[in-house]
Amino acid sequence: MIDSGSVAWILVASALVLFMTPGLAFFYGGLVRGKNVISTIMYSFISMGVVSIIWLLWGYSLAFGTGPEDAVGFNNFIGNFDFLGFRDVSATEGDGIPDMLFAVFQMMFAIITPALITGAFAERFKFTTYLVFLVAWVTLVYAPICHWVWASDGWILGIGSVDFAGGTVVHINAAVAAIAAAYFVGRRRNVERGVEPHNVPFVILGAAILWVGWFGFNAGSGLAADGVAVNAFLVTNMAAAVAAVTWGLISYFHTGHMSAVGVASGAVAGLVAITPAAGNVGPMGSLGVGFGAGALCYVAVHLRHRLRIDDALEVFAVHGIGGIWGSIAVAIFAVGGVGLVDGEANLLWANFRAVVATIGYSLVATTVILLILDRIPGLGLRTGTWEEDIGLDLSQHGERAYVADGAD
Amino acid sequence: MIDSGSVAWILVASALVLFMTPGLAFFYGGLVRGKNVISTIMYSFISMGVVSIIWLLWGYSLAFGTGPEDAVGFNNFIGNFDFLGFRDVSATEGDGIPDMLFAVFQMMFAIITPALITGAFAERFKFTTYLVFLVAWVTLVYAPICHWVWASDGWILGIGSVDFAGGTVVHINAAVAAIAAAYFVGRRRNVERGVEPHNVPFVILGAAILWVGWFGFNAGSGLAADGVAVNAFLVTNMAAAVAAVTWGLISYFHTGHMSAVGVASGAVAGLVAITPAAGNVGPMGSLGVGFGAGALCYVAVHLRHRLRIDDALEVFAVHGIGGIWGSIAVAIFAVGGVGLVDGEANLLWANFRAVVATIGYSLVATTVILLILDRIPGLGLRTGTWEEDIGLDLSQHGERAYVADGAD
Amino acid sequence: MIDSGSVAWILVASALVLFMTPGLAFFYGGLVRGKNVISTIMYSFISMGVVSIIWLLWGYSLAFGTGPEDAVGFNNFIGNFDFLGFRDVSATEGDGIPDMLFAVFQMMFAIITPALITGAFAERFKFTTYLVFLVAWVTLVYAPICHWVWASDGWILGIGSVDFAGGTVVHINAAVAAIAAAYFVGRRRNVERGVEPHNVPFVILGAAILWVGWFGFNAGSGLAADGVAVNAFLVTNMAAAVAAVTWGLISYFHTGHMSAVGVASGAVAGLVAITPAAGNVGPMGSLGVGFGAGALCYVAVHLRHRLRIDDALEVFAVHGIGGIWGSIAVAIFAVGGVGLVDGEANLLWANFRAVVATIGYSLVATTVILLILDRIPGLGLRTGTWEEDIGLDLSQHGERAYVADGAD
Amino acid sequence: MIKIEAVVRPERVNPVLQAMVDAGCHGYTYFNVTGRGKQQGVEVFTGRGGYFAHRASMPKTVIFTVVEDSKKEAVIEAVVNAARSEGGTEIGDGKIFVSHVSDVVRVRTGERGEIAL
Amino acid sequence: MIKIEAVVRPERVNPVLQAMVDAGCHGYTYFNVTGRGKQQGVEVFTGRGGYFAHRASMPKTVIFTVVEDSKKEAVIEAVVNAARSEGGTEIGDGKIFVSHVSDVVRVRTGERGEIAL
Amino acid sequence: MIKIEAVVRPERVNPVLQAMVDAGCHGYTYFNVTGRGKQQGVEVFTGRGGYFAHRASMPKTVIFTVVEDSKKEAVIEAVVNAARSEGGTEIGDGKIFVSHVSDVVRVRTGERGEIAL
Ligand SMILES: Nc1ncnc2c1ncn2[C@@H]1O[C@H](COP(=O)(O)OP(=O)(O)O)[C@@H](O)[C@H]1O
Ligand SMILES: Nc1ncnc2c1ncn2[C@@H]1O[C@H](COP(=O)(O)OP(=O)(O)O)[C@@H](O)[C@H]1O
Ligand SMILES: Nc1ncnc2c1ncn2[C@@H]1O[C@H](COP(=O)(O)OP(=O)(O)O)[C@@H](O)[C@H]1O
Repeated sequence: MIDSGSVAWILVASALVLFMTPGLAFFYGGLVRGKNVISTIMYSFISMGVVSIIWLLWGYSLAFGTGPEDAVGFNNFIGNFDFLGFRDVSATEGDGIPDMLFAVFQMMFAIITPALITGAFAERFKFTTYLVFLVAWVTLVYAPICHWVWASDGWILGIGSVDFAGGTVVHINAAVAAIAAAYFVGRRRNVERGVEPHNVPFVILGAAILWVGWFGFNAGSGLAADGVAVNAFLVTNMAAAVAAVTWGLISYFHTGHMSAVGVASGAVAGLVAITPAAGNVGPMGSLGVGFGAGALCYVAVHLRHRLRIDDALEVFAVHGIGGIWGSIAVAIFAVGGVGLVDGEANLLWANFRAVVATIGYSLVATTVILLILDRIPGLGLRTGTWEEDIGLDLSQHGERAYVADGAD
Repeated sequence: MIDSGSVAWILVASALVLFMTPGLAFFYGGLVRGKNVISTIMYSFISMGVVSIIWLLWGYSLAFGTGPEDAVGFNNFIGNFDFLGFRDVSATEGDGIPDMLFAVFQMMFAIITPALITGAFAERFKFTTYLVFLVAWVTLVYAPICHWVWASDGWILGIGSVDFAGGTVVHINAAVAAIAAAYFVGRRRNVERGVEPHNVPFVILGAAILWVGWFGFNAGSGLAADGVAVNAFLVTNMAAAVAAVTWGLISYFHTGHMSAVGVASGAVAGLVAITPAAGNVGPMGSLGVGFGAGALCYVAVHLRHRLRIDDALEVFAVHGIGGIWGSIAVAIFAVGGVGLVDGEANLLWANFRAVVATIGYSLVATTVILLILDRIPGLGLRTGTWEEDIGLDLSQHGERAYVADGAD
Repeated sequence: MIDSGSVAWILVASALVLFMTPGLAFFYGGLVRGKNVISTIMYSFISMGVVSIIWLLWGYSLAFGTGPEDAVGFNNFIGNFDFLGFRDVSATEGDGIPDMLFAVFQMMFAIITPALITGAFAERFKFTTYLVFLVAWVTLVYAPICHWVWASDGWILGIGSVDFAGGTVVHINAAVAAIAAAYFVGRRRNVERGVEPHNVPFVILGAAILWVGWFGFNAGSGLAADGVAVNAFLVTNMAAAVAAVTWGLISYFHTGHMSAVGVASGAVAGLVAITPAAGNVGPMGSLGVGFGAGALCYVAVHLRHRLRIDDALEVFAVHGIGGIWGSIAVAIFAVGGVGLVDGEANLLWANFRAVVATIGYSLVATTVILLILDRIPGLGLRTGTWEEDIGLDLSQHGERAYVADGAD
Repeated sequence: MIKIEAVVRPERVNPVLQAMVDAGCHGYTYFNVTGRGKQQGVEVFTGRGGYFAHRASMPKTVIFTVVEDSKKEAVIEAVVNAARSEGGTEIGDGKIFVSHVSDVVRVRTGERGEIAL
Repeated sequence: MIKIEAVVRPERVNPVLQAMVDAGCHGYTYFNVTGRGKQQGVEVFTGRGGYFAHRASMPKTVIFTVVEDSKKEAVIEAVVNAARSEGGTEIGDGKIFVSHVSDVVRVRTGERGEIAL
Repeated sequence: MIKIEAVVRPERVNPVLQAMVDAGCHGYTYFNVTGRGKQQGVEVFTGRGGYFAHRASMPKTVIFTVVEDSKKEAVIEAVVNAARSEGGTEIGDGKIFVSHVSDVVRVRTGERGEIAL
């Protein structure tokens, strides 16, 4: 039975999650140098185009097509072709909301996940190659992991792991792919003195859109306008708030200043961490989730600087560490007698396996994709030296972000 | 009977559609030169003020006031005065949603339509004259066409034409008015070398807000939180996605670069084209609608450069061609056995007549309004040479968009 | 009984109200000089972190914890500790919406109110001191006044005053605190020639987000997706529209130009004024509310320039005068036979007392807080001369808002 | 060699650059500035759209080019003609400053003097 | 004629411009730059709010005015007085460079030399 | 004293500044400009993503430093080496202009001449 209130809420939640992708575009775009802002924004924006199409045509079916149980358990790993082109996905029938609305809501998750990766290789990844990467990655990495965790016959769901809104599927997955991509594309040129964000207001604008959009992401993931949504909404807000303040205060005591970019990063870290947990922790638990996220991700950003890997916008430190912490944290703080606080460790073990599986598969599959793309003539991962120096906006997109009067 | 889920959704949809107008302001504002960005933004923003008032006082009544059938069929062409000042428009009674909520939702359409026109005459149209134009155009052009197409006794509705969310009323109508206005106000000074957008991130921000807002525009037009809304939401997203990618790829193969502004324009073209069709095409049909929009509007932008008419931001090429294509496309791809794909041509013929009528009336009526305004002492369409050279921000609004420190 | 449609709407309304705070950040951020934009944005953004935590832990309980009536009527002035940490605040039970959703919705109001204050002391208030101020002010000023006006046993509610969505609690309260803070922190340096907004598009972006967010603020305050929400939505839009046009036209006739910042300020003034009235006036009444707001606040801004108090972004002139006018206007235009237009003066007298009480308490309590903070070693209200001259972005946050390429 | 520095209206930049190239300049550099000559200035709003204040300075663009001494008059004439706004009676059209440059180096090749122009 | 080029703190621009006009300058041009003298610089965050890095260069504003030789000392004195920050002991107050200008042209009229200033 | 004005690629600014300091410059000032030398320029989109137009001018950065005459060659050499892009065959690497400065004043102290550098 369809409930119009739930339909209303999930329609809005879908719009909010879609809006997160341009939000991310501005968050990332503000962090890079001015000559690469269009490029960085486009990595995210074009995902709204490309991944929508993939998802409609085959992505949703691969992720959520569940056939009759087969002998070898193949269905535990990947969906079937029943829903190609949203065939037989009803716009009017479903459980609380129409099936098509679920498919649309999930589309928005598939859009933002690869966009998250782009922060790692920003300012140097070739745009045409990225378009191919998008298609390959969503098909070969995102859809399978999504199936494992969220499809009714997915094996990770089967072991009792809890990932309410995408700690493994979205964040850990993207973060692992990010670190791999940053490694294979190599370090940026001319960043020895560090890169100051070229437009901090854009970073804050992006963070604000992400924060608001995340209400759709998490509070929509219960697929109904009910108490679960209300609780998820609250804990999402609290984790963001606590992590933002935590990062800010650590930064203040560490450096003497509370950076706006840091506070925004803290908020995002908190939002990442609460994602797998939003349906299962209460208000006080969310404070713990947020505090851990703010502190751990701050430390992770600092440790990452010791690596040779130029994860330009710290995707792994924020989404990877934040996602892993969230997956553990839900097993600690979960209400209903399944959390470590109640002496139960099964969930922790299940989530641990889920995290390891996600990291392992994403790392291997993404690496294979990248190595192949690097070798395809005419593609290749990296723009040329001149292209990078002059900026990807001009060299990849034929545009300058900001043009002053008189100076055309 | 009022359904609270539908009320919730249409409240949100109304907010989303209103948000499209500042979205458009940023989309257009980023495309002009930095000395005209406030002016361009204000053309849209002030519409939120002026048209809200007109719509409340008399616009809604002219558009949707339906009296008893009169002898000469006058009611087929224009509404009556029953709803002046929203008199007798109930906040609590209605069919699914209260009548007042319908009136509010429609108000947001009336606000954005004239704002769309402004892209054509940006960077030179006199602001005070524009205020008068707004009042005249909404009253004399928008309200009648709106009545024809959407009022229960409108003649275009009567001939069986389908315009789900405003292909004729909003887009074709605005685009025709745009080309007329661009013609009468004349070409801009100092644009021989082409105008590079002064702030591409603003263009993308605007496009993102438009994309999200369009979910309210289209998925709200069924006035309920139901399967029609879900389908409209999906096809809206798909058309935008396909058209964005189509425009981007054509541009890439044509020029060697995939411009961000182009991709954003493609998305908008797709959104325009799906507008009349969102309630009547399925997921696969929406791919066709989007593909046609991306390709046709790209070509149209290029052909427009051959004209002497300086439609500065290509309103006609995107909203005119996109709207016409959408009105045809719905007749091609419509589900339920009424589309050309099912061998039915009646809808095509009805929509063809609707398009021609809209173009004809809008062209004539807008031209008359412009010619009169041009002759009224103290008004006139165009700012002076010095005003245009120094920029409309300073000369019309007494403001500079960006002020650097030390430099006041 | 929970209604899913209302839950859907109030979830969205909560998200919209939260989004107003970054909207305000951009509105204020655009108005200051470029060297203080991060600082100004952060005053608002950090409130999303700090006040969320306070509200969860004790703020909500102080504001809405209602115990059994005590002998001395203490409960009329402040809540009890029943809801500390949202203990016993149900996510599933409530009247139309779950209690927890009400608590979340109210959280968003508590976040934006202190952020409104910051416009008065922008460009010079010390950030660390501000963090302490946030905690103290929300606890000692906001929570009590919120209790008086909105808790079921609050004394202002008891005298029959009407404040639908926060004219006294939010706007007058913040405005009075603002003028006190501006007075005690002292005038800015180097502003003799007036300060031109450094980024007018940001101001408009902020105003647009505020306008849209205000639909959640006002139309959500009825806590249901019903006719009250629909009416509140409409009158909110109309007051903003009329006030924007009114301010614009007065400015045009007064100075010869219609400033974009002025129009945006007018819209905000209208939104402020309709806030206490949105549930009680009809469409035509809202025109009166908006007109008064536009005219009175315009005059107030001009008179404020004669004061020695450097209320940098005119918080008192807009939110104070607008809020007072709104509280009076609801008593004039209220429908249902309780307004002055129907010859009833009781509401006017009740609202007058509410306004006076709010002004008095806010002024005294804020002053005490400020004087104490100014004397605490290591805190103090004002940044040093060098910090202020170089800009608060660099000196308080270690960041520059805009960094050009080549120039790191 | 001499440096010719022209302060012109932003909207005249393109014609001036074109005229410079036509007059034989080897290169040019330009940037946006704010300035005041005999020009009146404008009124702008300050604060929250409330107050109107006078600003004598106006946005301008500085274009400089370094040329051989022999081209001085030709370049000056080209700039003057191209920079003048229609009608030519309005103040604010700009000013040209000429000064001496003692040496030029082309970075790419290390060439010095007029050959490096 | 001489060109007086002052690099000053952005927040001192208005007083310096006023002082220049009072000292008899006919016009001025200014633009924002970044620079470093003896000044210490600042610490800024880089990346995602994580790392703190030193930047020796600070935002400054260059103001230049071309005047008759006779006004040189008066203008320099005016600038020095107006550009100094309170207390006058802090480094970073700026520097003034003086150089020779061989010719000036007023675009509007084509006038040359001191009369064109 | 002389003024050394280098127009360089924006991405070479940091190495050039470092090289200048190493070569004994007392300070420097830089700002972003647009310019054209022998360089080809780029194609950019105009309008609504439709048309491709040629722009000969490219973003550059001007760095200027005033030094004692004796340091002229050292500074030029330092700039040339640091400003050259990898390979050194590409046009657009920039240009250096040298001119005479007659006086320098330190605002803070009022010192004049070389001591004020
Ligand atoms: N003496 C001067 N020194 C420096 N810049 C000047 C001087 N005179 C004019 N300028 C610059 O030239 C610009 C144009 O001056 P303008 O008002 O056209 O002078 P006029 O009207 O006397 O020709 C000014 O905005 C300023 O930037
Ligand atoms: N030798 C120089 N060459 C070019 N610019 C200089 C030089 N010395 C100083 N400047 C400019 O002047 C500004 C102010 O210098 P400052 O630090 O105040 O010098 P000091 O403290 O020695 O007076 C610097 O930021 C720089 O832009
Ligand atoms: N004669 C000149 N006058 C002024 N600026 C010049 C001149 N020649 C070159 N420039 C500046 O130097 C920059 C780099 O020039 P570039 O193209 O590298 O010259 P080349 O290739 O001949 O060395 C140009 O973009 C321009 O800003």
